[in-house]
Amino acid sequence: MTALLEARHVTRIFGGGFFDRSSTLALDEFSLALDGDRPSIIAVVGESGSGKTTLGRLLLGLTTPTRGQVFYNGRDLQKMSRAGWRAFRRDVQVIFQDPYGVYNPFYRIDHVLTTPVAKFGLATSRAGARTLIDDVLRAVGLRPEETLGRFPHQLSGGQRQRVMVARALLLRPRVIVADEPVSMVDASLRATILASLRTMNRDLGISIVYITHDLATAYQISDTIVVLYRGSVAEAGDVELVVKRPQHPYTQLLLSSIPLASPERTWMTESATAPTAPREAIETGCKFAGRCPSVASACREMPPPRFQTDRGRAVACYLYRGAPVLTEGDPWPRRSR
Amino acid sequence: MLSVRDLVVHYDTPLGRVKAADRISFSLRAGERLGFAGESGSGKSTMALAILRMIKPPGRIEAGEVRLDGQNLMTLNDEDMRRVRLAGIALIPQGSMNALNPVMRVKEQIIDALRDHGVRLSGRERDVRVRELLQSVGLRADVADMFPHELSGGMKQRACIAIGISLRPRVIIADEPTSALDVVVQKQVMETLARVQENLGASVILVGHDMGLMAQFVDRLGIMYAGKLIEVSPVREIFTRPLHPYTRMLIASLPSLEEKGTFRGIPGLLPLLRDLPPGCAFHPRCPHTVDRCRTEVPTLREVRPDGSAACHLV
Amino acid sequence: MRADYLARRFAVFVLIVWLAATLNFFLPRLSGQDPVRATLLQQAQLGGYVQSGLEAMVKEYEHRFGLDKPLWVQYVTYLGDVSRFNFNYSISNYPRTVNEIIAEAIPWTVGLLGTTTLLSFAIGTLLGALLAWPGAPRWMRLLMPPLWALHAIPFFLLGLILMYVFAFRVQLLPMFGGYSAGAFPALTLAFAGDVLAHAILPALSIVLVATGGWALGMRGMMVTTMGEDYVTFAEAKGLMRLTIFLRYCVRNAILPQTTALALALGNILSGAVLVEVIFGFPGVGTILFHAIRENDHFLIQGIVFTVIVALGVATLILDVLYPLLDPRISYRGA
Amino acid sequence: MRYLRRNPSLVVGIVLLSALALFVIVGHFTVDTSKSRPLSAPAVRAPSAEHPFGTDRQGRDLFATMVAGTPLTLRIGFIAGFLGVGIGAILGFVSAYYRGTVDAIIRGIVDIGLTVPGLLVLIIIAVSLRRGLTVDQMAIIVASLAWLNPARTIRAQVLSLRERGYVEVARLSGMSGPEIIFKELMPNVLPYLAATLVNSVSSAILASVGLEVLGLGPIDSPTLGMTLYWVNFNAALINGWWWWWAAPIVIILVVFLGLFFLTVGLDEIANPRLRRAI
Repeated sequence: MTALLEARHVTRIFGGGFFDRSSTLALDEFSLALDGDRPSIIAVVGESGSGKTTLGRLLLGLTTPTRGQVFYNGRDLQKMSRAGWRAFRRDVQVIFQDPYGVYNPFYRIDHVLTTPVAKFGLATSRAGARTLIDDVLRAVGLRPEETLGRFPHQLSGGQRQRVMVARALLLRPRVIVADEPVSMVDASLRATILASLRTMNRDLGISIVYITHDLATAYQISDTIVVLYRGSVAEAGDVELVVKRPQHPYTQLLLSSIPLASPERTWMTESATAPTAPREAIETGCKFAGRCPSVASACREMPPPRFQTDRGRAVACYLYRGAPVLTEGDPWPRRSR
Repeated sequence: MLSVRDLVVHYDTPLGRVKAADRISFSLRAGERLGFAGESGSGKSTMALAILRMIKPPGRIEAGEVRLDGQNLMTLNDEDMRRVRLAGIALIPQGSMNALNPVMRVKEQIIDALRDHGVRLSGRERDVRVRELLQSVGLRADVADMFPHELSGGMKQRACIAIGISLRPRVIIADEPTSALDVVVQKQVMETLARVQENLGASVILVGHDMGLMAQFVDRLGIMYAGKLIEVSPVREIFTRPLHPYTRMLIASLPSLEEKGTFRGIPGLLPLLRDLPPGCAFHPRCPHTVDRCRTEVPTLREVRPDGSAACHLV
Repeated sequence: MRADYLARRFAVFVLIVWLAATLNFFLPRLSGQDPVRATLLQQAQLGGYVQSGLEAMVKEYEHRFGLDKPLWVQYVTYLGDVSRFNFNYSISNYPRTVNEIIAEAIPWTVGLLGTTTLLSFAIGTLLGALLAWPGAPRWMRLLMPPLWALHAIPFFLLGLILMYVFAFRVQLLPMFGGYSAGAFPALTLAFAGDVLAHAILPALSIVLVATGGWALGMRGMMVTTMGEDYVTFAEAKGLMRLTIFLRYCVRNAILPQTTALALALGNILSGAVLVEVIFGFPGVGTILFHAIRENDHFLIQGIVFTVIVALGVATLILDVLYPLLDPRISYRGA
Repeated sequence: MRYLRRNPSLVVGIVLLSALALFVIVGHFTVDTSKSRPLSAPAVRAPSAEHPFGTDRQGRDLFATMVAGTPLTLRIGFIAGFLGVGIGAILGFVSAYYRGTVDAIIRGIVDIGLTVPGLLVLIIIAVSLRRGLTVDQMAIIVASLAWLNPARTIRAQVLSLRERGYVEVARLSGMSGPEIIFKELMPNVLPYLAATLVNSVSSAILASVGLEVLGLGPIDSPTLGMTLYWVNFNAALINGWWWWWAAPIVIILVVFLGLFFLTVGLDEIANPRLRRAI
């Protein structure tokens, strides 16, 4: 069964050109598979510089991998024909982070909706197009008469982001890559946008790759979660397992650092972990070794393989040496059957 | 320590007059951590800048009093106000801003603050002072000779904290100090701020939108909406028994790590500050609106010991 | 990282020099026939005032270039000559070589151009900074409109107007030349005074126009810099107005201003050539003017090459100095 | 129209240039431009009713010369300016949008080209092509270097726009490269394009007048630059024939001031620092 959208051993290095010797390893041997017939929401969580945005752009075909391939329905993006790309564009859509940058100030916001309709011939007539657009706007909780015909600077950040969700919905894609869709939106509107993502997945069977630094929203809407650290996967699996009983020291550090909006005061008591060492060059072995409280000698020599510690979870950490090792071919995260 | 009475700040823009802060009043006790939470456009940053009298045209401080240890800062001339800044009230800038001068070393940016406040130190004493300040915020001594672009986000913020406490201020205003910082670095920066506050015995005003951060850091919390202060209570009570409907819905809209599917958004849109709805600004989105809410602007009044709210139904 | 940055800037400089030489060699050949032969024939027909040395000159050039050799051989020999700064003989004043003539003119141009550019840059930048600073005196505002208008017109135009008003009408300053006709160039105070008097008008016509440009540029940069976060934080630190103005605003706004200086050198020089011609100032410009009139190819090529190389050196110096102003540059490369 | 009141420099620019246009048009009706050729009027006459701008040593009626010469100089400016911006914009767009080696090459040429003083290179070209230049040839020569600056400014502008989100949204909405350039980038670049165009026309005129003053222009045509050349050639200043150079100077002043204020006005439209929306 070929995956709908799959990244296999993808590595992406930026810089390193003739003049600029400093090269940054954005993504290191990363694999991920989206199962077409069981659409789910996969959250990719990581700090800034963890490579999560690069992954999103690779899945969208906006950047090409330095090594490894990205497959759509089993076909390598690099080798796809023009027609292949049109189908890919239609099936894999995006929601960007910055609601202020995605609108061309010269046009009214309708431009963002009418262009895909025209380019992909989604409607036969002008009236057909109009009803299509009205429906998707209502689906994201916006009243068409209040939204269409206005310029971007006349709408609030929350409204603009919802129009972007509507745009993605318009094309009836099979996958939506949402790169930090709500991080620039106010708390009160965040829930509505995430809820519409949830309904799109449940009712329309659209798989969603939810890229974020916010573990709380990831926990709320995703089924499986991948925790990225400096380009490599630290831990991945069912969101309940990973959030409720984190195993990788980095995931534990992330979860313990989140200030909870609750009366109990647990956050300030624990002592600060080792101060972050300045970003040394990527040494051999596990990338987290520099900051890991339970670092061992093995960690410094070889990067840890992926240990399958639960039915629906795997961890790249020597603490779980006993568990069976995931073989080469297995893309993360295998869903619990 | 610090009391603010009926502070009003307006911005005159080509699209009309914007009431960014409208009759804000509160008092800050010695050593207390007071938080102000609010979404974008709620006027929280404007209020913080107004306390330091740093509102630039087209903004203007219309009215209001800010008393530090009894002295009204609004009546001071520019020179005296300049001396109060950093010595009396220090500002920690937003995490996302590049608040450090890109072409000056960290050491020089600490020293020029000391010098302009009349602190005369010999070369050696100065270096000792800089090293102490950096160590007190968890930075290595060699950071002194580094330029801002050589520091990580977290280190830059800690350098700003070092500058902030260099004259042992009585009040520290932190305006979204950890915005755009990763959650792990955010925790270290906030712990530094807490430790430094305890050593100085200063009080802290924390302005921000991250309710979780407020819950874990501040003692008392004020909620702001559309330029007005609509609730002030001890932080534990805000999360257990919120008074104002907006506070209740805001807390309900926060994604929790405990159980799934419990969070839902607040319907409607944030009001535009230049044409606010009549009466209570929240009434178009409030589920319990009554006629009075549409006509009469509710005033902030004490509803329970140490807890006040601006709502007719409370 | 520093070495890498310097190496790249030097490579650019060498490229400029090579480009200048190539332009000089190929452009004249664009018109099909060899310019040297064409000029010599013209010279002969005209019975130019250099009657005697004509035959010797033809033999010398024939031998020098070996006109039958293929183009690239000529090109290589030409490059060889150029690298040794040898531009052989000037046609219009045969016994003297091009290098001699240029060497005489260079101090004048460097003197005029160097002083006026630095002067206008300093005054303009200072003025621009003060104009943007609210604390600056009120009357400064009145300076803006005239500076704006002056900046629009070319140097030589202002030169003509100044010459008419001060030299012709008021006869306050000498109108023409680098020094009085009778005076003999010597290192005496009197002669220096004479030179200065002659240089005032050309210098003024450059400075008045250029200063406006720098002031406008600096004011724009200051306005943007004053909106930066680090200036707001500097205010919150309770720094004195002067400290904020100098160490935070001007110190940062000066960076793009110096880059603009490096880019503007070319235009300033083009303008200055015309000013020299108008005032007959004995700099490189006037010599170029006469060389054009006399159709003296080698002198023209010599001057153009030297000027481009001189500008290349100036730009290189500015590029080398820039990292001292902006620490970020040397850190991560240009 | 209301907008113009808020943008004074644009108004000043337009007023100056339209005054100039008026002068040329009215001139064409009131004077026989053939009198701009030498020996068509008594030499060296001060301005009088018959010769409003006086005459020069070669017997040209200066009023006719100005009326005939101004459009020629403007013609050179516009041809070179438009050519320069045309080529420059294309190169700017291509190198900024498609990046890669193309960008590196174009950027290299532009950076080096700008450090070289344009006038000198033009001199070399002009000297080599000395056989009877026409006005249009002059324009081509000036245009050969006029594209450098527009290429740099347009490239910088497109580079900053290219990173904006809406370019990627457009690509993901199925738009092709050229379509994105015309539909998404072009509208936002137009104000800059206009300002750069006026600027390059102005520098083209400066370059052409400069060449003509040095005697490298079309010898027999009555352009403003050539008039200045003869002024200098005949040392009109010393001989006190003030009217000979007053006319060209005033007109050139009006041309440059007009174009300058037009550029500033267009700049204002391109990045309205003033328009602040809360």
